[in-house]
Amino acid sequence: MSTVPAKAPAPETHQGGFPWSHVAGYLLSLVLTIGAFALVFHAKLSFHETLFVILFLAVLQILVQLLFFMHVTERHGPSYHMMMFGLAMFFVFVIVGASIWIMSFGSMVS
Amino acid sequence: MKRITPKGKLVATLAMGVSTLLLTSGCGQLLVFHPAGPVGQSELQLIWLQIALTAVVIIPVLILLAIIVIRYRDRPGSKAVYRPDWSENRTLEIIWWVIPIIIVGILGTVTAKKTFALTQPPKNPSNPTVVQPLTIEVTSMDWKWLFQYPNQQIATVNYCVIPTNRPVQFMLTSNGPMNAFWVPQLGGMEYTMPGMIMRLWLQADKPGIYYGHGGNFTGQGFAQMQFNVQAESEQQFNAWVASIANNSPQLTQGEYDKMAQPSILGQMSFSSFPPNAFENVVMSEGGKYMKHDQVMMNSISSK
Amino acid sequence: MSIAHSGLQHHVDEPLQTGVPLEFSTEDGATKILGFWLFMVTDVLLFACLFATYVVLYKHIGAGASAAKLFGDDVSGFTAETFILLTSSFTCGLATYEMRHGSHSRLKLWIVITMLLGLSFIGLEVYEFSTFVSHGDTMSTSAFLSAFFTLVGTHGAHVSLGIIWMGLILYQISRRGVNPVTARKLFIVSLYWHFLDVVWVFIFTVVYLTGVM
Amino acid sequence: MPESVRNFATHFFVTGDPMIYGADAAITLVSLGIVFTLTYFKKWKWLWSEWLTSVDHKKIAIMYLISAILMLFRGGADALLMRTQLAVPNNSFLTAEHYDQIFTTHGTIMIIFMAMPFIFAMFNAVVPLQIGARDVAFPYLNAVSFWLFFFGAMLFNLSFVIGGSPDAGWTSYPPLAGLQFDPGPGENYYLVAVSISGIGSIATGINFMATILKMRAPGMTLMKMPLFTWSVLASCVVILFAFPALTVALALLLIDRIAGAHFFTMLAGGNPMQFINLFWIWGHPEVYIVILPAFGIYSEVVATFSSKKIFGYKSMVASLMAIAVIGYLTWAHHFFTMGASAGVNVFFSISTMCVAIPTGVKVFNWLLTMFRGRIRMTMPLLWTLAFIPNFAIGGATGVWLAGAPADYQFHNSYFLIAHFHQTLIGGVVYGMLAGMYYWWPKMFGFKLKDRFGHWAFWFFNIGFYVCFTPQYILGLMGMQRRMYTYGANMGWTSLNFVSTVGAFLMGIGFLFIAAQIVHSLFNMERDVTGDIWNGRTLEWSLPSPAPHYNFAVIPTVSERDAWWEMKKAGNTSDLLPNAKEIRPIHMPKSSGVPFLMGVAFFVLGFGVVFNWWVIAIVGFVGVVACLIGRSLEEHPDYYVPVDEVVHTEAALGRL
Repeated sequence: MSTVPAKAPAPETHQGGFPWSHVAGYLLSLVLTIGAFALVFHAKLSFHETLFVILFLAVLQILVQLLFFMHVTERHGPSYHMMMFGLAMFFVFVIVGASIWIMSFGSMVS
Repeated sequence: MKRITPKGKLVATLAMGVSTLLLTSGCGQLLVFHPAGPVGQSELQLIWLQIALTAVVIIPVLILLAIIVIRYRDRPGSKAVYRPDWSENRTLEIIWWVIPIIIVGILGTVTAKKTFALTQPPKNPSNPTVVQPLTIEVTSMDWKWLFQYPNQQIATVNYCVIPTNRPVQFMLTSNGPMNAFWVPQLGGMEYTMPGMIMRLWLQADKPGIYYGHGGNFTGQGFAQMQFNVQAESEQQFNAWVASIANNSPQLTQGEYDKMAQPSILGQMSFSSFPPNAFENVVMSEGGKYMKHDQVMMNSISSK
Repeated sequence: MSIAHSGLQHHVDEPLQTGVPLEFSTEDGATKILGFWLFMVTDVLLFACLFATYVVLYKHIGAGASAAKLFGDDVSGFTAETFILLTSSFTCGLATYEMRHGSHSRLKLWIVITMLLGLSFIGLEVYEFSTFVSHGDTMSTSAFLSAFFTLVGTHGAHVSLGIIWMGLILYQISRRGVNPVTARKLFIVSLYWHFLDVVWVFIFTVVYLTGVM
Repeated sequence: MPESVRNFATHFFVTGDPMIYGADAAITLVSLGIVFTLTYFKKWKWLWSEWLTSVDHKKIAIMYLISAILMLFRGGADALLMRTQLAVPNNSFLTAEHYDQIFTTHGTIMIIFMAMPFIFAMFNAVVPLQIGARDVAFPYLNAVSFWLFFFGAMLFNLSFVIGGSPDAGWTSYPPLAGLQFDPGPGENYYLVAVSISGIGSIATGINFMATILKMRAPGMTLMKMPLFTWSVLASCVVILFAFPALTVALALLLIDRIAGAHFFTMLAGGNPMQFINLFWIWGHPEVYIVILPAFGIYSEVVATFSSKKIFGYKSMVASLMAIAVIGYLTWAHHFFTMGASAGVNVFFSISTMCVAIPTGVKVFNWLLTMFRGRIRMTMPLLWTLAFIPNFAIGGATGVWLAGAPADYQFHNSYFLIAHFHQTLIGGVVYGMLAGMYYWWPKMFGFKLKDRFGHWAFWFFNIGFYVCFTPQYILGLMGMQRRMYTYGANMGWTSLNFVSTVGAFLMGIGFLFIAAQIVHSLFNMERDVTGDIWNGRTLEWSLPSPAPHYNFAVIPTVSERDAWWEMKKAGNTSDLLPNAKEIRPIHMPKSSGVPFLMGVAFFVLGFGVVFNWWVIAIVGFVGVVACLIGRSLEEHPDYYVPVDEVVHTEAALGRL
């Protein structure tokens, strides 16, 4: 049994204090969200450009949640959960991407 | 029938089976290995290549298995070498990582070429003159096949006639559950799907009657979804078209709707079909949203 | 000894690991947290399939409203939902923070606030759905609406479950205090909550924003 | 009123077919028999406290195994009925309707309710013992998984006598499986039952992945894990990523059917092809989910009975993981003929062929493991040896099918049928049988006698080739799958008849396996060594069967093939517990909740099948109550006192 100690992000005994990283995460998520809204309602990019950028902002939001709220870097032994989550992201990309590709039925028969 | 017990049925079946075996002689033909046109021919070439390349691996495996099992079997006084800790050999491992990679590489390349080629009308080296392809619209229904000839304005059920040496463009759709259109001697299958037009290029090089059947299960009448593709010379084909156009009844909208209901029918011919019957099926409901490529839509609307 | 409640252990006398958050202090707690991450992986894939279906079908509007029409008329609803859920993710994070830093009364307060925010999110969503339905845009109107209601509804069902679950944990923390078991439970439900926030970010991006674009 | 009652009853109960009445009678008799026996021998309490409430992975394994064998029987009986119908042309043994139901239940049962529980039986029986753990990571969840599977299977089988079986094929493609063409409750049974057991499968995947990652004995690094455990890990990876797609596909079709949505209908913009896409996102990886553990079993068996280290361990591990990931990227090869672009077909053709590379490597490594070994011809090895030619041929035909243009000719024909039976029977069933023979002594404490085993092996194996070789040829002759009959003029008669004979030979083989189990049960010779095969891995260091806590003291591992190395070094006594080292052992308590939760899911599912919402809500409330009850449980575990451990170990002669 692996007993590598978990990385402790915060000292256990510390009382009170201010949750700086949580506040930072919250502010970041607000900024990213407002950014996406602003892009859609006020910017003059094309449909695909906008789509690309707001999807990118959404991916950043994942990182914000993972890093600031979900303590993804905390681990107890090897970080299997990060590997599996990474693989999951890859398969999400495959499922959505390939479904669009397949279901577009560009049969190209001439 | 209802009185017979399952056991009785079983005995009767077995008895019937044995007697039928004795009475019937010979085997069916390996249709896939006897293609009658360039498409089936091209697919068969790939199959032969696959057989050859996989045999390169399979046969040594089987021989090795036999030799190893016989030689290293544990029997008293066996003189065969015993090396319980021998478990690594880089050279050997590299060899059998690399051989399959090479085989897959070759097969993958050929597959890719053929897959793209099959989306084009068959090219016939023996008949290089450009021939106008024939278009046939095929609708699978519960449980029959409707063939419409948009340029000839005739329709048939459960059989169709095509001219030899001329590429035929089958445009496939379904008015009911999805099926698949398969004429093994002419070439591989393609699904017929509601709301979609699928296109399949086939061509017959010699006259004959070719067996066709639905390829995807559609319910209780599925086993009866057989049809024939009859290949004839150009003149005979034209004569046939003329005779159908002159002698056969019309297919009215009412009869079409009746036909779309589940039933099993024999072969039928019609001198007309309801205008836009095929297009209406394709574009009804879900079909509106599917991507139908422009060439195809033009060919439909240009009639 | 609190470890007595912590599920399957290899060694009874295994000491609580110090220098790590309470929820990680037993092997069992750490294993359950990993197990929950694995569950979230399957949930990610589940939502991926729903998203794939939505993307394939979202233009298939039949006789019903299009996405632009449906969401474009009133953007305040989903905008409010988005900010409420983002905020609840933050307050839920604060609950974990307080759990780790010792103020249990504030921990409970943040959980209650998170639940209230969750409830208001659900309330808005129910209102939104009922508005659509009252205009005749139901699940059986078109493939697009089927996909929309299923995708967003599945998320809503997750959030509702999360609220009930959080209530259960709150009850347990009130009764038993914070120990390795309740700490682990709170940590897991907070993971779940943040995860739902992530899913929502994609829903408002792919469904709502793309719809009104 | 009586008229309406009769009307209801004839629709509710399946009527009109003598075979169904026979089944009704048989089910009633068997149930009465079971109730009578349990009452007569006063075994109800034993059944409840020892089995139904057990969270012990070893008992769950046995329950999975029994279920799998029963379902193999049911699915096999379906197969024989089909083959009987097809033995001669224009046969009227079965009607089209009945035939359609039978091939649908055959496929569903074999994949979902036979192969899955069989691999889970092996997971449960072996993995914790092999990695030196006291149980799985989440024993309670493990019991929940089992009961979800079990009641899912019950619900599915119930369709045979109540309401009617599903009849749209195990792939259940809409629009055929939609309300428009299939209004009966049969299809709902399929959707609900498979979903319920699918939830159980996801939970098992999570459970074993956490077990393997977190609960290995000290010193057992990943690269020292036995290959079976590796294969389970690979299989769990695929379960985690694939099963959610099935859940979604089935749920959406169910929503179409019961809530009038339009995902896959032809109306209002629905797209049936998206179901096919989603279904195979699960469906193809599913094949790897069941075959990977079989690969693991072959690796264990080959090494043990060659008395030799597995050849190329690292390659074996790499190929397992490669298959798990590449296998996920191949699903579209199930619908090359659906009109996706040529680019899609080429991509999925090549990715499919790529799976053959790591698979081929594994075959060579198994051969080389036997090379320079001492091969003992035991039952597990016999099935393994029979697997190799089977899989070589099945793999080759798989490569043929992978080439899109060739697939246009093979697709949906009997060639395809022969191919996937060759891999699923020759790969999975042979593997599970090998595993069953191999670990039977560990699970039950006695060995299966060879007496009927060899008969079983030869009947099954010869029957296999007699049955399926003709089907390859029939496919090339143009015979389609799922045809309930064919004409005498097709020239398919003799081959079909031969195929039917082969199917019955396999049936006889199965009966011999049953006879072998019964015979061994009544002529039991207890295994007192615990290491009956001269094994290599940690499970063989324990008594057979292992005490409920598995290891009195958790072993420390320093080598691959830990037990073999210890035997070689002569320090096996290190693994025997020392009375002073024994501590109270922390174990989960038995619980009736998983069973009740299964019952609640069954009630919920039954209500949904018939759209009887009151019943469904009752079931749903039951499920929620079980979940809440578990969450509030304060002491789900207990300690086995030192005295009891010492006593048990002493009785086993290990102190």
